[in-house]
Amino acid sequence: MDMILRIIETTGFANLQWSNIIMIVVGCIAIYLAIVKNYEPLLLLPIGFGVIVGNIPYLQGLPIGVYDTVANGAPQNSVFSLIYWGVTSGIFPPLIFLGIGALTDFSSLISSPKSVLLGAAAQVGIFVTYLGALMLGFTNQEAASIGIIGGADGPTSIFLSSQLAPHLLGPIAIAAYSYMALVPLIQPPIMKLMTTLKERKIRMKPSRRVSKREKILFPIIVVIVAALIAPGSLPLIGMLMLGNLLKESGVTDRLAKTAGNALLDTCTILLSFAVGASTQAVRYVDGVNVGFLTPRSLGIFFLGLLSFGIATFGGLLFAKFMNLFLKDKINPLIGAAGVSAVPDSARVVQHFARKYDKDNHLLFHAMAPNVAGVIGSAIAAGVFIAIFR
Amino acid sequence: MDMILRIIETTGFANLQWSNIIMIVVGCIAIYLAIVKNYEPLLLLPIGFGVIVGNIPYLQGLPIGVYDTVANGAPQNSVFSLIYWGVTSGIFPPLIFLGIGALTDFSSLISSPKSVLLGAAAQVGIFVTYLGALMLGFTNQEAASIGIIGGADGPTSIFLSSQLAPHLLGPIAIAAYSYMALVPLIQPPIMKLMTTLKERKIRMKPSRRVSKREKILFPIIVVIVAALIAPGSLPLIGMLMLGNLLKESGVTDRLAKTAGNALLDTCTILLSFAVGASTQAVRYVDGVNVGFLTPRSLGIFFLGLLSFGIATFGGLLFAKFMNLFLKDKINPLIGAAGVSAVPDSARVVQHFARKYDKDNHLLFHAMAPNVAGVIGSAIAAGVFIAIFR
Amino acid sequence: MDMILRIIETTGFANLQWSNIIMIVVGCIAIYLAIVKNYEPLLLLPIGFGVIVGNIPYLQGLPIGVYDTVANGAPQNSVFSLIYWGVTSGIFPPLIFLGIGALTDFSSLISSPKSVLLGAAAQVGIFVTYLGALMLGFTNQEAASIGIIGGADGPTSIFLSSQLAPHLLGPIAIAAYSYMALVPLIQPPIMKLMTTLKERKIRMKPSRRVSKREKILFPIIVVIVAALIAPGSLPLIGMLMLGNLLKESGVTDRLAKTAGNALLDTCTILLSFAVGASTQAVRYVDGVNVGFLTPRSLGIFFLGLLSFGIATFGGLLFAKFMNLFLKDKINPLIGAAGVSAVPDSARVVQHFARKYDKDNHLLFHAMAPNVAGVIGSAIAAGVFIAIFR
Amino acid sequence: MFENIIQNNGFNIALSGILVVFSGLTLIATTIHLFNKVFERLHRGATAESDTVLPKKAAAIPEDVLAAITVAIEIYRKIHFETLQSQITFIHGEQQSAWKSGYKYGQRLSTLRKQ
Amino acid sequence: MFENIIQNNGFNIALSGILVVFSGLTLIATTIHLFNKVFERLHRGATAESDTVLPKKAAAIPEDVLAAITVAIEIYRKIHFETLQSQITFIHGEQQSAWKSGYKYGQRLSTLRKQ
Amino acid sequence: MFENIIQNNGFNIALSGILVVFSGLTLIATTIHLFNKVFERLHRGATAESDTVLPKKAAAIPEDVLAAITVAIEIYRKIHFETLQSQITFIHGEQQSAWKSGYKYGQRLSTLRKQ
Ligand code: NA
Ligand code: NA
Ligand code: NA
Repeated sequence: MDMILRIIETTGFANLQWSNIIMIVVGCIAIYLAIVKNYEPLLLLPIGFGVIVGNIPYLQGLPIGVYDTVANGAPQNSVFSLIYWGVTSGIFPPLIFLGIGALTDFSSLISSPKSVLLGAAAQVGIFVTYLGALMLGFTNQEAASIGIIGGADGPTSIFLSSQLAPHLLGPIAIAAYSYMALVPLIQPPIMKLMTTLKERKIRMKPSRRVSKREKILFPIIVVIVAALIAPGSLPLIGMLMLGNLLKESGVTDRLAKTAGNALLDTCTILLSFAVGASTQAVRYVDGVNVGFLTPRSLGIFFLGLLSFGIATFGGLLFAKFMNLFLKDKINPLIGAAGVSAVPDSARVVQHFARKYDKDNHLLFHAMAPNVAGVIGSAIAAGVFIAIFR
Repeated sequence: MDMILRIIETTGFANLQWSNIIMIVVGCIAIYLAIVKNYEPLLLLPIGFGVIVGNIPYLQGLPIGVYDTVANGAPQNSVFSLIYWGVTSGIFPPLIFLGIGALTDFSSLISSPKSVLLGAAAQVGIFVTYLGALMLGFTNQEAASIGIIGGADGPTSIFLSSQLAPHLLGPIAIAAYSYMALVPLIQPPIMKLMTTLKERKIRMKPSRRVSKREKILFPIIVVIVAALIAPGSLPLIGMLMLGNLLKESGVTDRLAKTAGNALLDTCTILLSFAVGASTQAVRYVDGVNVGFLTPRSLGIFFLGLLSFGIATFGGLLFAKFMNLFLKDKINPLIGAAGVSAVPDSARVVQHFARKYDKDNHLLFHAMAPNVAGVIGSAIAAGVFIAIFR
Repeated sequence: MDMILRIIETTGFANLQWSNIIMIVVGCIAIYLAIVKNYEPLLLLPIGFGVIVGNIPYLQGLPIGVYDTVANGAPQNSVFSLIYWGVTSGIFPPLIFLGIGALTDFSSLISSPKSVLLGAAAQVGIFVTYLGALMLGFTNQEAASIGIIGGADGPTSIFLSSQLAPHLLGPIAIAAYSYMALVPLIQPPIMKLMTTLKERKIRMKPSRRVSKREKILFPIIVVIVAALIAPGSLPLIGMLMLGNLLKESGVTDRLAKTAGNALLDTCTILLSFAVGASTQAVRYVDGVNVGFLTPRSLGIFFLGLLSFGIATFGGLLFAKFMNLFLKDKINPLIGAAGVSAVPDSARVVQHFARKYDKDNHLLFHAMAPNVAGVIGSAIAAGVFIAIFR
Repeated sequence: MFENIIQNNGFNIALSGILVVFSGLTLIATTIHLFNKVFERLHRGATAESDTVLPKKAAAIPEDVLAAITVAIEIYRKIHFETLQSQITFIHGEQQSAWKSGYKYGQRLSTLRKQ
Repeated sequence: MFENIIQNNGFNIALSGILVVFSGLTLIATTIHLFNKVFERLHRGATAESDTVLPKKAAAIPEDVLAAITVAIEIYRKIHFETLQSQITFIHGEQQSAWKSGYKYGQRLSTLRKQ
Repeated sequence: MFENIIQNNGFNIALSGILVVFSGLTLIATTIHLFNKVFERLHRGATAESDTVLPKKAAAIPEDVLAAITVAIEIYRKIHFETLQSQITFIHGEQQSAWKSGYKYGQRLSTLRKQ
């Protein structure tokens, strides 16, 4: 009888709290959005499942959760903590960038280099939010990690947090991926607000064809320039461009294939799951609750949304500004794609423009600021790393 | 001349012992069974090869074997010890479960939930053997790790041993995998003994079709319930169900594909090889022989076989017991599939039943207790972890 | 203004040195050779890119480069240092051998066992160069690691250096891979010098067919014999033969497929990139420049070329020597393939022979000493490990 | 003989272990059963419509054409996606795996049969 | 309200950060642009020849045969290589991805059109 | 000049190293050779039967039909399994790789030829 009581004590039922139940419901909602609404399912589904797993309570002392490491006093590093190490050490994001590089075609950017500026303008959101986070009392390191959410790039956000503010990694990662998934809901209202009907109907002429040589030179040029300007961006940009070179060289197809499939998928599953599992609702360290369900997380979510909005806003505004000087006007909508969130925000632009002129295909044009946005936010992350480390 | 002698001293010939030769022959037999008899070749082949590699003697001090780590006094962590770390840290088994989940169809279980009880009944073998091991003088932790062999699940056995009795990992893993490979030899006699001719001929009516929604809800329900009941099972059940959700969701096919192929295969090769290589015939720690060729291993093999037998017995008996209450009788043979050993024991049931009625196809029905057995032994492992850590 | 200056200080421009620019140009040349000349692109391309990344300067203190580990005083292990750990720990080379084994067909060797001696003769280059390196003042460990370059086997060279002379890993790896890529330039002149016109035209009769059983027994025999003779070769030979057994057994196709694709490619990308990134032009440790652009590296490159030349020379000479005793003369050109560099040097032989008799196909015959050379240099590495550890 | 067991509280542990395993799996079975019931009830209305629509559509396609389409789709799938190498294969009246073209085909046929 | 910003030198950092991002990306754009210009100039002579050779070769093959060949090559590619599952798909007048057979085919056609 | 060599016992080490490599590889060669001999002797009886059976079976199938079957099998294999991307390709009278359909086909033909 005594034994049965002891076993019941070890079950999760005995330790279940309301906050855990709330988080489990949140996890289920993420899975629902992934499957039914098809919002970034490759990320939201494992994250949602991770949230459920991470919020099942267990007796203190069992090495199960992502925070149960020998360093934290557990008798053994738990399996989930070993997976989570791939996140906190910062190694998963660059490997994911390697795979993304092996899948991305930068032709659009090469054929219209001026679109790069739109990718730069959207990063204004990062720095404005950094200021906002400082105002709310976050430290420099924390503020930078929160601001980067506006870069709309999950791996970049996670990488920066892992380097500057590992204790905020959970909410920042969740916020970044959530807003990326919600791009089709967040961006259109801002696009409507910022553009006139006439602007939305601007057609752009087809880009020139890009030669194989340019595609091969591109990753080499980008890595040298970006890393000289912001060496802190080297892990991300270096891997992104290595992957792209493997793809474009034409002589390393099998490496590009593995980088863009098995390696990318493995890192995606493990990173997303571990990030999800790191969102324990309540977690005490030295008597202080540093869990996920705290006002701090709410602040981060609010600032993240702000960051996203300002980034979209900045891209649109700068596109209109560029049109003052350009002979061949660009459609300002493609400025919204500067946030990155590849390729979702480019698709949103395409979809939005076709509502007003169904033969106006902006997808290819929007891809240029879109991929420039990836490079831009990696550089922004590099700047923060250089200053705050 | 002196140098030549010194080099000859370093060769394996100079250090070869009879016990090593015996183990090398054992390894060759495992490879033979894998290739010629096709007994679980994906596991037995790399294990057998590992046994050969692990029993080639070398001069003390060279960092080569799986036990040559800095912690054990070697000048450097050997390559094989790094691979073996994936076993002792417990990370390979959950990753293998992730892949198995991405390949397993739980339809049969969803369509006849009552079969779950057969998967539970077969786990009685685990606990009876735990008692038997205690009787033979093993400690609680050791007895639990030995008992789990009856769970007929390699990764679960390895995971539990790595958490509770790492020093017995080698023989327990070998015993678990050997008996899984020998399921077609071990189970039929017990099935013959326990069933009447009439029972063997019972036909079961086709199961109902399972909807996609049920398949998606299943992994979420299982992980929540199983983990609340036995939080220690979370690493195994969590990963198994994540893999299954990736498969069934329909929106993450590429992740399921990688989890079920590249990741599963990589972990399988490395785990099986390392487990094999950990079976050094003779190995002294503080003057005590803790090698594989000791009476202790014989005891483990004996208890493992017992555990397997009782598990099969328990499943069959409980099926007959259930028939006392059921209107639509089940074929008691499917109870034997409750041990897990997916899908071999289900195949054995199918094959055995067709000997008596060649149109009686039980495979689909036997899969239900079969996969329930996987969940059941993971829960049993979770219980042991909760009590004995 | 002050802030801008501080940021400019952190950029690479402020820290760029001539030596870095030279190395970046070297990296670009490697990429050029890989893409345009198709010299071992799977290795040279990621190495070249790594050289570029490794030579972009950054402010001291940022954890970016492969040498920035906590052990070296960095605040955090950099991502690149974590990847480089796979090289220095010696784990990537055996995993690469696992994949190579799963792709290699040893039929040619099995059907003409005497060719094995040519694979042995070519290893003379290793030991002669070892003596040469001693003469130039290198230590025993360093000399052995340099000599192994003549084994013409990247993973073996890296593995041996990681065990004996980790501080020379960069130049040794680069030299080994460079000369392997340059096999089509290095070997033909020596082949011309050492053979008569009549010898080059010798045709060899087709080899006998090899049974499946022999192919399955081969890896088991090789691992036992090689490891007994030189236990230090176990990590390399063991993995090579495990991969081959997975391929030839016919029952583990899916494991062989993963070992030879996803796993091999992943390790190849990460190893090549990390080796490239380890070639920082200038690097001070305790006030001493241990960078890549030092006379020491020149010495290693010179000795490596010597080693390669003697190895080719040795193989050719021994083939001529064997012809003194053989009834069915072998074409001495296949001796040059004994250096390994699979399958490039076998192809060079084929190509060279066809210049003199365009119907003389030596490729299959040259594969025998070629794969024997791999085993031979792994044994040589094993000998060095046994003596010098 | 039973000393070590008693000393280690073995019988209690074994019994409670069996209990937890049984109750865990029973709970899973019950939850699944309940969900099944709930969805069945929810769906009864929805399927009523489709019952009248789908069969006609399916009936309009001759069975041999259906078979040809199925084969074409299967080859297309095999070429364009890699198939998951399924470790578990079910031999069952109507295949259920979404990875086999038999899935959709079977469903339509079964609708026909049930008429 | 702005205390924490001023104390942390926030405005300076934000401004210089934006500056670095803009100058970095501008530098990349400029470098690419320059390279493009250089190669265009270098190639003007080289392409002059091919302009006279390639079209004839292409013109000699009827468009429907070309289409058939393209399909054959595409199926060959799909079977013999695994396709990279591209996350990014471009809908564009003439496809540019080297992973699609439209590439070579499109190039030839475009040469025809430009005549 | 040779000081460092002598001091480090270099000549001895080099010589014994060469010796070990040669003896190791020779031992491998010898073992393989012996195994070959043993199996040849064991198989002489077994192959005698199949020599009389297999050729007839093969002869019954016209060569062009054989070729067609081979191609069909090859395409089937390519579609249903991924091929191992072989780094090493042999150009040899009769291909030996089990991954090529030429294997079985070649074997049958060779039996024919040897008659
Ligand atoms: Na961005
Ligand atoms: Na079980
Ligand atoms: Na060699």
